[in-house]
Amino acid sequence: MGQDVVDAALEQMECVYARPDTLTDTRFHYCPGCGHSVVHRVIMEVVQEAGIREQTIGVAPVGCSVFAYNYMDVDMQEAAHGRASAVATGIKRVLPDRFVFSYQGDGDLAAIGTAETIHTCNRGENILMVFVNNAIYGMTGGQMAPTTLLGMKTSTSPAGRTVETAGFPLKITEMVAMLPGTYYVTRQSVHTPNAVRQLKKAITKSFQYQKERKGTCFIEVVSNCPSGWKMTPVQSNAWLVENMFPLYPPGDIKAPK
Amino acid sequence: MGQDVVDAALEQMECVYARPDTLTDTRFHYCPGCGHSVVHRVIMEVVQEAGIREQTIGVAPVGCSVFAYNYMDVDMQEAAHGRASAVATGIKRVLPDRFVFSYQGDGDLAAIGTAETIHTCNRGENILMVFVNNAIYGMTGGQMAPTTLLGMKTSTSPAGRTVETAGFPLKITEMVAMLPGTYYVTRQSVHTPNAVRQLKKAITKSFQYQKERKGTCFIEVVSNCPSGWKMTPVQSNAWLVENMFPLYPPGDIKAPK
Amino acid sequence: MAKGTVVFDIENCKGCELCIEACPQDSLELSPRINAQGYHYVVLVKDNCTGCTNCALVCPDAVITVYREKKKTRVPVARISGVTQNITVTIDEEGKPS
Amino acid sequence: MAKGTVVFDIENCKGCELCIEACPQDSLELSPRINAQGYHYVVLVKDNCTGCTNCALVCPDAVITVYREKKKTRVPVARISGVTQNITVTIDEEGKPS
Amino acid sequence: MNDFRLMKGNEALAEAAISAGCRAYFGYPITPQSEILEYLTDEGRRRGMIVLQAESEVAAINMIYGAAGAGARVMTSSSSPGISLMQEGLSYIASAELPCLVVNVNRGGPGLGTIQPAQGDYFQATKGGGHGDYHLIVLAPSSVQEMAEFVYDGFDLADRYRNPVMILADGALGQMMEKVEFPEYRVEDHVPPKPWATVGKPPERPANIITSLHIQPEKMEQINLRLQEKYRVIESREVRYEAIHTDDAEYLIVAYGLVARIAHKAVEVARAEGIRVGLIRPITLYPFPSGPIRSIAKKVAGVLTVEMNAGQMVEDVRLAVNGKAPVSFYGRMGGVIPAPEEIVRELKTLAAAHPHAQPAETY
Amino acid sequence: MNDFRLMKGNEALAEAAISAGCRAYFGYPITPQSEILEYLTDEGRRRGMIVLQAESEVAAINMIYGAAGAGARVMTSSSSPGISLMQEGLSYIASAELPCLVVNVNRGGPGLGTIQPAQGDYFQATKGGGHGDYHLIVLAPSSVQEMAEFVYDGFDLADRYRNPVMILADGALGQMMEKVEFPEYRVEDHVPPKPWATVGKPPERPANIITSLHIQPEKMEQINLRLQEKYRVIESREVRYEAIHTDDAEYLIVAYGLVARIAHKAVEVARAEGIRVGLIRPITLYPFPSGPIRSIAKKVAGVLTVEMNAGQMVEDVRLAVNGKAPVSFYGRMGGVIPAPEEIVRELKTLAAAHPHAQPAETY
Amino acid sequence: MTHELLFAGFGGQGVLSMGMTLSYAGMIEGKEISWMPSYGPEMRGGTANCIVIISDGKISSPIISSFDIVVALNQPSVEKFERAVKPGGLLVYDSTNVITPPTRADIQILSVPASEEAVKLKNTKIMNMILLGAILDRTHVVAGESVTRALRKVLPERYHHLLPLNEQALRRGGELASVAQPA
Amino acid sequence: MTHELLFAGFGGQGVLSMGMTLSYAGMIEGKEISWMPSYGPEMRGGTANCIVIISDGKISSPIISSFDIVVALNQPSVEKFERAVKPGGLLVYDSTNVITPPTRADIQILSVPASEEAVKLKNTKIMNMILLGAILDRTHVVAGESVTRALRKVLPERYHHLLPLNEQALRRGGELASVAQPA
Ligand SMILES: Cc1ncc(C[n+]2csc(CCOP(=O)(O)OP(=O)(O)O)c2C)c(N)n1
Ligand SMILES: Cc1ncc(C[n+]2csc(CCOP(=O)(O)OP(=O)(O)O)c2C)c(N)n1
Ligand code: SF4
Ligand code: SF4
Ligand code: SF4
Ligand code: SF4
Ligand code: SF4
Ligand code: SF4
Ligand SMILES: [Mg+2]
Ligand SMILES: [Mg+2]
Repeated sequence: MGQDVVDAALEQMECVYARPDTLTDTRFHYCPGCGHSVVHRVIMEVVQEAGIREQTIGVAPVGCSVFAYNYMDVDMQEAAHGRASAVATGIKRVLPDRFVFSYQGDGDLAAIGTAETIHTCNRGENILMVFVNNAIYGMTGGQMAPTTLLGMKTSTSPAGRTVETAGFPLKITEMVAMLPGTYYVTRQSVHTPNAVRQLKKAITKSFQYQKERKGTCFIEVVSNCPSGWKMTPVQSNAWLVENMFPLYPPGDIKAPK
Repeated sequence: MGQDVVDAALEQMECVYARPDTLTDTRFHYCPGCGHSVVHRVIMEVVQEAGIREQTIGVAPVGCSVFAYNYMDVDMQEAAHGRASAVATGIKRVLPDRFVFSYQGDGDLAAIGTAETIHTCNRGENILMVFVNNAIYGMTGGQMAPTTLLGMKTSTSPAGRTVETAGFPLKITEMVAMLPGTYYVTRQSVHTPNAVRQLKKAITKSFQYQKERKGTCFIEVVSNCPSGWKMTPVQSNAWLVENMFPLYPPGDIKAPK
Repeated sequence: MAKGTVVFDIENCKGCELCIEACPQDSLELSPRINAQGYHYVVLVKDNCTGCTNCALVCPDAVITVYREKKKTRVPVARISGVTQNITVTIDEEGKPS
Repeated sequence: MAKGTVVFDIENCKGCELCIEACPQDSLELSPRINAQGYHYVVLVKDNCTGCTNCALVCPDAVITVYREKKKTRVPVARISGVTQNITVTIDEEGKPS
Repeated sequence: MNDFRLMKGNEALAEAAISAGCRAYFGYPITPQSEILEYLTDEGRRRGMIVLQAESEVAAINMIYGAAGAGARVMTSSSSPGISLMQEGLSYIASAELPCLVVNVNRGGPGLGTIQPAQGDYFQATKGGGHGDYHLIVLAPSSVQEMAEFVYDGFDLADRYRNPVMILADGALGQMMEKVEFPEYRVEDHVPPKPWATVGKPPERPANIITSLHIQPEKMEQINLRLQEKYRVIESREVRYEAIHTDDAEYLIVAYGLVARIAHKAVEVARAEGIRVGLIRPITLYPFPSGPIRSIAKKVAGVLTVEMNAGQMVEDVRLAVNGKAPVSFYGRMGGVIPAPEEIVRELKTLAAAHPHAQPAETY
Repeated sequence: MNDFRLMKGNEALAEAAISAGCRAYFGYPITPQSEILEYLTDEGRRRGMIVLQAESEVAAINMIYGAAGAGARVMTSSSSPGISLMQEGLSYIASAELPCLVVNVNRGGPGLGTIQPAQGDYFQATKGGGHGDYHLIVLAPSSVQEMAEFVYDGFDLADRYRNPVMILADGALGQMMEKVEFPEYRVEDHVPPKPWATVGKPPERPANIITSLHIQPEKMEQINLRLQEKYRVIESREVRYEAIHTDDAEYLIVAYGLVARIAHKAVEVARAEGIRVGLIRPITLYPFPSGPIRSIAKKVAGVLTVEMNAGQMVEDVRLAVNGKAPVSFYGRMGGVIPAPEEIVRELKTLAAAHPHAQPAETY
Repeated sequence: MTHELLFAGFGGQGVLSMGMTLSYAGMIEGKEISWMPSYGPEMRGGTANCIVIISDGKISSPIISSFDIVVALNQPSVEKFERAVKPGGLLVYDSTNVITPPTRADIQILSVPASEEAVKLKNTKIMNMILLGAILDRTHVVAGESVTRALRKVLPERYHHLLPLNEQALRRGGELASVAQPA
Repeated sequence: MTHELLFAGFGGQGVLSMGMTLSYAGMIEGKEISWMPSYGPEMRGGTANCIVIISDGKISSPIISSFDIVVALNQPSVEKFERAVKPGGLLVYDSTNVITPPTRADIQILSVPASEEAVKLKNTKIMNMILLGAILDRTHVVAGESVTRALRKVLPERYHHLLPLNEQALRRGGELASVAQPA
């Protein structure tokens, strides 16, 4: 199909999907197939479609998504490792009518940031916490995360994670769901088009709840790390379904009626 | 009754209760009626009766019980605020056949030490964690704790704790019970003789489980703080039953069959 | 079935093949050629694209634009109210973003 | 009912009254006098003590020693095995420490 | 009675924060400064301030980062161990150039130490206890009045330079009551616009980003050069100190905070005995009044530095003096406060070793 | 091939830790030193070491406290932001006098900064980034070989003085591979008995208590005096440095770590051009080789300090020189490494301003 | 002129407010004031104290270790602080609560049955004001008038009905002091 | 004598092991060695590089910015590092992967169709050895013999059956270099 044919065809058509304006033009630095940028994009699609860009402030973590602010074209702050939810709390408390979201990996949110995560949720801060669980420390080169599966090999569990030395995979999402401060807690993924659609709905709802001051919304996204897992992106998605979902099943954990 | 009469009488009798040798002679620095020293004593009774003093290492927190090592006559370490379970982890990992227990208040264990608490339990460290919940920061003069009840007045919730500013009372014991690393999780108190007996049983079991390397044992003791609560000791115990127990009901939360 | 097509920003494609996997029509393939980043990029190889947006939804690098023959009208299903501007969340009933 | 008695280390009593509250026999009272720490201390005021240990169990300052007429034999109910010394946890069937 | 109030240092500081337009406070209790949080939860909230008791000092300093980045005047306070926990956050805040006020009511260390007054955190405050090259502006009050006054000044400096400011006090200053008078201060006149703050991106400007990450070393070096340039400006403009009896001084005492008051007493005692001694009290510990000290040092026979620590500021004094006079040190530690007589005694020892008659040479 | 191995600095350090009898490691990943944890989880565990990936640096340093207090040789490692988080713990460890080894593979700061090599944590390491008066013994390797060697020395020093020891390296030393040879080291000969450790109290001794709390200021002052006395002993006995071409030097360069190597190259270049320059490489940053620097400084026309920061060690150099010679500074920041030519250029600037002919006076 | 005082006793005996009342009185007289409480865990044991310095000039250290006047409300305070009185200084104590009296010969010692008197005045809380009255009789730290004005400041509005009682207590203290024999 | 080299390409092209093999070879010859990889998040983009210095004397900085030899395995590396070759130095690149060749006139440029040749040798992984062989033909950083001995060290035991193939690749690289025309 020549370029001229394409151009001609496009004139008859409407654009049904395009990169949202709320993403910058910067090329993502992520490894091929990495789920992080899908999550970035979906958040920005919701911000765009909801028309809340002028009211939205994001908080980036330390992790592979440390540069999230290079892509999401809204006002953002880069937090210290593990402290995104504390930073988001600081922002939201002084700007209570803005939409504030934090974005964190599993090391960030469930290891070093555990206390901040639990207490932000317990206070019911009116923010959206996005938690990308790829069961590994992507940025630092594939070390074990709190969410790493038993038996899973990482650079700090070379023989596979064992309970004896490293304990159990931490289901922090279930823990925060227990807290009365959280209003909406859900586990999503981005491994299929439908999963992406579901995630988008979850984010949309979360911003709506934030508007209504309902308390903390918490979205875990079970995601991949092809580099850390040493797989192709396609393999990683299959592996995710087979191995991550049994422990981290997608779906709402706590949802308002 | 004159002293001579007493002495004569005592000769006919056997001593059925005495201060255990595992407590030093040092006078407790606690306020009159404070539950901390009851918990100290009961731990030491078990250590004495189990004959494990030579194998026992305790970890004191920062809180009113910071001087626990002045009373419990076993080898002890004084941990930084919130880090008792990390310190205990360090000890236990290098001395796996010793009995190791940590002792913490609610500020220590459930505020600043939240991450250490969760992860120690999640790793299933073979230690006993004793958690004295008096719903207040006793040592620093009665500030709000994570476990402070809604409506409860403290020096940093002068109008009573509200959800809006401070969130909900944190039921961290229920949270750690969710973790597969914990083996035995129970909530006890020391406000009556029977409660004290129950606590003693719980501690005895916990050391037995530790011997068997079952994982983390976690005992919350719902206790009082007459000074912080601005009550007499007797009032404080009544208040505890009436106000603390509904939210923090005594009993086993997770117990082996 | 609707008639659609897709356009790729090939210089930013990383050849992860997730779009290929997601396409119900098997319309996509990796090019044997590489872009300046060293990646084999994706190309549309069949004329059966329905414009379903699946490929675009999963594309981590947001390099896919999808077109479809005009017909649908949008149904707003969610609304975040009260902010300064008009906000219309346009997710249609089947959950497809529009 | 068993006959018992209690002895107080009055200098370390803080007059918290928890033992008074706990005594099923109402045997205890605060002295009108104070000790060197400035606290009214507890005294046994009746001859009906059963040696039940209740007062001692709740005493935060571990200042109470309890005596009882000899009779019972101890029943070990728990044992922590395998440590260097003999360990016999001597909690009797009713849960009273002995 | 006039407008004076009798207040604890901690309370005076908290009251000043409210009237200086501090929008939000995030902090965690610790002796000897919990009254700040307590006063603010009560009186501060009543007057519209946002006050949050954080779950830890680590959380608190990162809340400060967020709130300062969102453009609010914000503050936290703690004491030594708690301030140690904030070091990562402070390095981030300094690097991201966020204005805020941090109060350290210093207690005796190291470790858990005591809760009594000390000055053992001087190095941490002035040299940067966190990683990398950065500076806090450090103000050292020596009375309850200054505990209040320096809050206004501190916020203004923070905003002017987009730099964290620390008030370094000690347990005694926090706990004692003295008379205090609050100045007139119109907040509107002092808080500058903050176009860099993350408040939501309108269409007409690029997104505001608060970050301390610049992964290319060359870029990070540029950031550092900019910071260093800012510090040079601060050093040239913002040095504050008090000089007492330095004109005719044959000996010089350097002391700050509470110790400066005691040293002042010692100066009076010594002068009564005929020793011509002067006192320099650094008010800004960073920027340090090196210039004034250097020029006085050239004229004196000896310099005595007194601190409630094992000898920290004395290094800055030595650097300032640079061999122009002998510098000796006297310190008490662990929460012990030196008495005026001890200082006089040290001074006499110094004077005996270095009588002024001796020709000016270097030591 | 002989017994040399080609290893990354991080790996060499980890390998040395295993053979130095390090019983346990607690740490949290961070670039550029995660290989230490990785090597130990693999090879260390295989050889019987206890290796635990902690949930954070805060947890790690407190696990170190516990394990060291229980009498084990223990170590942790991190890089700048992670080390900042350990400051409270380090102050506790120093105060409780627990021996342990802490490795900081310094990266560019402040804040999140870069992951490239830097020396911006000099102040934090040497002056005490935590609260209160304490010192770490700080060793600065400048090659992969020393990354290994200093581990043995570090553990021995820690045990000898019951004091935390820090190895302060930088990202390049951690990541680069060089030849390394491991010495013979019989652990039994080096680990002293630790009768103070909490291992369970036998009847014949009182309970062992590890604490840093001494609520009476007078008691805490005694603790501090004991610590200070220990530091004086360390200062008198443990100074280590390397002097190169200092005998006939007209100028002196002071540099440590990786920069010392580059400075060494610069010395060669400058000497080839006829400038008689020498180099002092401090190996112990605390205790600092003030004595050697002072005595050389007296004979030279100028001193140049080169660091990968904005000027930190230069303060210790100035304190040592104490006005006996002009001291200038050259630094690169944010992860940028200076080139030998830059140093030569700076040296020439210094030489032009202070030609040796000039009569010895003070600056 | 500088007066250095220490007030010590059990928590709850009104040690801190006694010092604070005096401080306010000093402030009313235009003096420089420093009031420094003991703080932190040492308060757990149930003891409390505060140092008050009232001076015409600048006050250097708020924490000092010897005093012109020590007021001891209980036995431990007598034991701990008797030696802290400057030679020639004054030690005032509540004789109701103190069994073993102080013994130094180089200081003035004033024994006041303050608790007993407070019981007579039907409010044990005002024991501290009785002692303050006694001090004012013996020394001239501030004028009695200033103290009554200070009380208005220190007492929260809702307790102002107790002002007359407090004034009565001050007077009673003065009376007791003036009749007391030197020990 | 000091040789300063840079190896750059995509991750997975064997950039780091290429440098490491050469480093081992240098060590075998008793030289001082420094091998310095790029590290951290910059690796996310999929690029990797390492600096190798082989010297008879002490090595100062392991991180340098100009090189005697640059080996570029892809287009971005050519673009980024062409300017980093010292005048008179050598730039070797894989012509299969590089569309726009380097243009500097003051350096030697050697174009080797390494990937193409690797395909011919039925193992794309050994592309890097072909390039290494080419370098050894053009320069004398180390002896070819040392590299074959080094391979034994670098390759894990289980891959030792690939040693002959690697040696073949080295030789092939040498051949290609010796026939290549100066650009
Ligand atoms: C205080 C501190 N400790 C450690 C690090 C190093 N570090 C950076 S990202 C990271 C973990 C990343 O893992 P995760 O949060 O799961 O994010 P991912 O990269 O997997 O998306 C770590 C340990 C740091 N930057 N700061
Ligand atoms: C890092 C640090 N932060 C704060 C403190 C001050 N502090 C000491 S104890 C304590 C809380 C005590 O409360 P809790 O743990 O509930 O113990 P309790 O006194 O009630 O038994 C606090 C905040 C400290 N010592 N260190
Ligand atoms: S390392 Fe893993 S998480 Fe990070 S960008 Fe690559 S694939 Fe994504
Ligand atoms: S303050 Fe509370 S917790 Fe502390 S000793 Fe007193 S009663 Fe007990
Ligand atoms: S829009 Fe649908 S049919 Fe068309 S290429 Fe993409 S996934 Fe295939
Ligand atoms: S999903 Fe996107 S990046 Fe991946 S191959 Fe397809 S177009 Fe390229
Ligand atoms: S032993 Fe029992 S009966 Fe006797 S005094 Fe105590 S509680 Fe009362
Ligand atoms: S319980 Fe103990 S301390 Fe309390 S009154 Fe009784 S004997 Fe005294
Ligand atoms: Mg992750
Ligand atoms: Mg508590």
